[in-house]
Amino acid sequence: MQSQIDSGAKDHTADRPLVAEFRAATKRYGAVLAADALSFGIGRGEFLSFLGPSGCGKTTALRMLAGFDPPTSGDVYLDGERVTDVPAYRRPVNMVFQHYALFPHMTVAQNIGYGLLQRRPRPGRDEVARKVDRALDMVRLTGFGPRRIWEMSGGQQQRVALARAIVNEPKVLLLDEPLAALDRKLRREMQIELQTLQRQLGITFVLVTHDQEEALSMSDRICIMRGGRIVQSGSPNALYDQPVSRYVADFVGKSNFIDGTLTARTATEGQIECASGLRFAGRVSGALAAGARAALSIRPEQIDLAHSARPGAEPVTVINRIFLGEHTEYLVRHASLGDLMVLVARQAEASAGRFAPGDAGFISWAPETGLILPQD
Amino acid sequence: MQSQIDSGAKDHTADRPLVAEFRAATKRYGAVLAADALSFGIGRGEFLSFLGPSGCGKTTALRMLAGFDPPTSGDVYLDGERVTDVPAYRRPVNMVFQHYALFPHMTVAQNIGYGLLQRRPRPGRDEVARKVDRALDMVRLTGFGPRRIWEMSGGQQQRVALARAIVNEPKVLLLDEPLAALDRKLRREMQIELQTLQRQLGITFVLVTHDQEEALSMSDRICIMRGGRIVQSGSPNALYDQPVSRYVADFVGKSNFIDGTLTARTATEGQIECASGLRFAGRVSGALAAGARAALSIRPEQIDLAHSARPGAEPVTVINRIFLGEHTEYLVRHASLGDLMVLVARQAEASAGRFAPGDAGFISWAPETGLILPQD
Amino acid sequence: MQRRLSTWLLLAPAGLWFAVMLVLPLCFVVVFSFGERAAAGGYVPAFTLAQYANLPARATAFRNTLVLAPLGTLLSLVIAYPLAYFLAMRADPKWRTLLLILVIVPFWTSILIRSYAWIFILGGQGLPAVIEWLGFGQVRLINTPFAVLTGIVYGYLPLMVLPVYVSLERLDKRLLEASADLGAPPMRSFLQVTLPLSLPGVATGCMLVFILLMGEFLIPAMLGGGKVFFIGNALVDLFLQSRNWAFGAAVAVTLVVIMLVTVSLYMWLMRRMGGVRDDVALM
Amino acid sequence: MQRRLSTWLLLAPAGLWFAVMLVLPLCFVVVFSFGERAAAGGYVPAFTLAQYANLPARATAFRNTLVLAPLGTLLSLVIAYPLAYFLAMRADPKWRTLLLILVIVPFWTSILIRSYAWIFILGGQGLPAVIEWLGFGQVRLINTPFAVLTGIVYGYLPLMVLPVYVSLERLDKRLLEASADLGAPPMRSFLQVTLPLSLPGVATGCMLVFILLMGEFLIPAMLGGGKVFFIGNALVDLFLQSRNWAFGAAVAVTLVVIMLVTVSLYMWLMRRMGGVRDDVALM
Repeated sequence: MQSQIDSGAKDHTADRPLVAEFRAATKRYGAVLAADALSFGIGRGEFLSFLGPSGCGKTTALRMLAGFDPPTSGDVYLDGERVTDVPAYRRPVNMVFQHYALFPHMTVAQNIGYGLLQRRPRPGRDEVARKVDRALDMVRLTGFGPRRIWEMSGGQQQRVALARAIVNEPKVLLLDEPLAALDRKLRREMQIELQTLQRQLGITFVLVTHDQEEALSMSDRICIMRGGRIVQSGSPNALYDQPVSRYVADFVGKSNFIDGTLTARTATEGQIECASGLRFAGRVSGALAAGARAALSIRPEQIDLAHSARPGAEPVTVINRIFLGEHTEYLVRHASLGDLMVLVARQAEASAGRFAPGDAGFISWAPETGLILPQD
Repeated sequence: MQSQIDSGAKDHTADRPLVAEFRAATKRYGAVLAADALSFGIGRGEFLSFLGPSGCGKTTALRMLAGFDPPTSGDVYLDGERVTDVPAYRRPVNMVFQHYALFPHMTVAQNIGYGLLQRRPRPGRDEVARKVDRALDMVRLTGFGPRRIWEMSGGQQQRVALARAIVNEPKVLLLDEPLAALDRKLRREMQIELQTLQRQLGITFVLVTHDQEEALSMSDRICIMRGGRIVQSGSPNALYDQPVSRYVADFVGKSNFIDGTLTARTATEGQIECASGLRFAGRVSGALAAGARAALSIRPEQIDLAHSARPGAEPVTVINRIFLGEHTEYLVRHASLGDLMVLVARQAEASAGRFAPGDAGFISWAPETGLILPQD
Repeated sequence: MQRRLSTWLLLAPAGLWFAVMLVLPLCFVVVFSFGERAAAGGYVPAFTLAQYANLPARATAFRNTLVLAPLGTLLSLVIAYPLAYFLAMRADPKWRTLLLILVIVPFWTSILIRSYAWIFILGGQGLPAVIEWLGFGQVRLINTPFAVLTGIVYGYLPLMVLPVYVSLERLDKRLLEASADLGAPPMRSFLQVTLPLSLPGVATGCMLVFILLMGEFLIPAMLGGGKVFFIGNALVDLFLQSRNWAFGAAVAVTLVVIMLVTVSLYMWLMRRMGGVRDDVALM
Repeated sequence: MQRRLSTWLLLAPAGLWFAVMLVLPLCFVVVFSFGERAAAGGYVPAFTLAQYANLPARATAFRNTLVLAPLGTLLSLVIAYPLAYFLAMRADPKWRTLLLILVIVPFWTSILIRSYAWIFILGGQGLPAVIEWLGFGQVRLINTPFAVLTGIVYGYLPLMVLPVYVSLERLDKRLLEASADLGAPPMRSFLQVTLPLSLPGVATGCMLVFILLMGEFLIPAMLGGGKVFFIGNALVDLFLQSRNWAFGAAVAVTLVVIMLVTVSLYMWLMRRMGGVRDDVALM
């Protein structure tokens, strides 16, 4: 299953020297296999994300890198050195914790300076103060040093946690769902800030998240995980356009799936037949053989919803309409295909006219936008 | 400021008999004016939302309707009857609380049956059980009656709270940020469910939220609030397309704003001049006079980002690129206009080619998509 | 390695403590309870159930304790609940802390001093004198079960108020709004929501007061005179005065068993009420 | 209207309680402290400061209390902290509840029974006999400050363990991971994170034990013989035996004042440490 489909020179790990590497790293908690012989490298200066639902092993991978949980077998390398048994406090990596884990009994400046003061020989007061101030500037919290942690808002605490990690100039910065506790608007702002910061500092960022938008929007490369293994890794564009399985297509972006059997295929094209007898063409790649169970994936924005029938269009009933500003989301019901989601851009809806729940309509899509994927 | 711009027959309150009405309802908490002489009606069967930031008075309005906080002056009417001094337990309205406020010492069925058992004469056991079961069916929790509250997930608790309210067949159902505690995916599902349920039951829904997507996606009509007053009310489409002020445009959907002075105007068109001397044309409506401070609002999806210069296009530098699947969000910087957000649809980006941070580009938009609004 | 050592250094005092503090004294007492009284007082090793057979000799003390301890607990609860309710739900938050301090401070001053005031109030020259002067005839209050109950309620009220207050204060006030919203008037909201949700606090308070009352000896000694004896008084007598250690140990073992049964019952109840963590329930 | 009435019904017992329970006894004691001793014992009304002038007569009791109470508190803390730490941070969660019960249960059995074991252990036939047999010469343990301290630590340890345990158990364990992640080895993480964050629990435990020790009289009476007197013993003597009520009241008032000062200091400290709510701090 472990395959890499990358597109665009920037996304190739091979271009960068490795800053961290897993070699057959396995982690068991009792009977649970949290990481299943993970082997992959992280390039210097890369923004890498582990994406998957809870329990997929993404947090375990991060914790093995941080040094909190040593692997049951296999090894972890940092900067070419084997660190499998090196405890967390001796590793040159830092973490931004999910709920920040800021020290409540210290000021903002004391929190940020904490890591610097653990170094031996201990750096001078002035040096610490200077570095703390620079870190505060960097996260746009200039002058907030003497504040207490509980006086800071959620977004500000997030930035303190970030400053506390980057002030140590770690080889790798680990981010454990860093934006989960923020509300939508702040989250979007922090996404831009994190991306900008990463480019400025040139530090390797490793992000763990279950939120696909977060992963898509910030990463150079995403590893989709499942059951302790990496199912697919590649650039956001590559994952979105060329998922290797239904699981990946479902996790990266929204998609409609039509289940059936692959009846015929060439190198790049194939045809799927549903239980109801309907047949649809689509692109197909990989080792999927004719006769195999498969699913046709069509992104909601690829479907065209029209008032009048056209050749090849399927009749549907509109169930629900959600106005979202720049586009409108329709839920439509097909007699045999079930419920499908259709995204209509604002201009398109303005010209074609809108639908109300209960209206009849016809959906169609270009065959090359459909993707036939293995069921898994 | 209180103006109503409505579009579409369905959105007009005048079409429906009123089920609730505020008449100059004012609420003070000490020196704070939480509701400032609110006067408006709620139509029977309507899905109405109060939208605004925290402290805008939206929750106060809901609590005056529920009977928790009587207005300091003015009146509240329910179904034509004056209920200003009627305590909450005698009003035929029910509320879905922000964090559900389910009774932890009761089962799911006991929670749902609670309201029925408060009626005098007390209904029979069988009748209560039958109604509870029907409510459970309605929120798709059939068979969950004997469960304890803490055994239910967040989304399930949300539906129990909903069932507990609708089982009483209230005249008005009040929803206080009902989806705030759910994660993104569940929230979207519940939005569709709530909308569908409201259509099925025909009950009037009044929703309070600070989340514009929630309000836009579910409501027939939205009241934008600020400082205890209603700034604008209308259908989601109307608010999105014809905001009366910069405040509304900023709150409903994302928008870019260019500040300046209105230099000339006709009935529907005008021109704004920035501090830097740049001039832009745009639609203008309302009482804005030439010479007044104004802001030009352009939605991110209306801006075209191109690699080569065109007449009227402005040169910008790309600061950040966020891939979001069906579209890509660019942050671009203009020498005098500052940072602007541009939303490029997937197909458009595929044909025009993408930009990387640091690239130069040119932005332009159709003059009729720009909206000149009062600063406020 | 370093980790192992520190774990052992931490384990050592814990293990020692458990052995010395709990197991050893209990073993002593259990062993003693099977022994015999020395002629000059004290203890002679033996293995006999005679001391347990002799328990009925102290039946009055057991009866007094087993009647007055639950009764005192109940009375404390009846008086403490409205007070805790007022503090948690009605009192101005500005004054709440002060009022709470006023409830607790007396508990921190010696029980001796506090009980003494009651000897005076309930004694011949106190309340009975007032009652006689009012023409209601002669009454005796001091050295009666009534006096002991008064002292008990007075002494243990803060211990009852606190857990009830905490459970009421933690009660999510929106539940009461939800109850009103669903049509329940204030009194029914109290009975259906507030009261059931404060039961863990009530149980903890009752448990605390009851357990401590079972070992009480000072209040019966001061306010009950020689008339109202508790098991605690029997123990003082047997260990310190008559020096019948073996019989005293048998009484002590019986008391400990009664308490353990009560605690187990309480833990089981709290667990059934659900959601309450053991360590919280214990406090 | 209905609301008003119920508020008053709730206020009434609260107000009455405050008056009867707190103000009245305190007034009695304060008034008594300005009076004189009757010839046959008891109290004669007067207004004199003679009783306060006479306080130095009980200087030994004050000195013992003011030295041994803080010392006993400190010793309890030193022994309780590692135990609480072990329970909260190292003990298997499966066993934690059981271990916690084992810590608390002895506290629920009569202090009398428990102290008595120590009379035996520290008495001539106990530990000193063993020490002599081992050839370390004769030592006397019973009726010394050492014996009193032993009894104090033994009796009050659970009260110290619980608040420290609670503060350690509530400590966000991810803070320790954050500390390690930032380069602090375990010992430094303990000193820089665990210890400061457990201080509120330490303060509460110390406060609780100290306040109760100030009023203690049973342990000094049993393990200190006639040699190590506390203020509590002086009060027993003055009220119950010598019946010098006026002088007893003066001693009591002094004790209450010392306690109030300590409590105020503690409240002020907790407030400065910040974030701890008053009612929690009080418990």
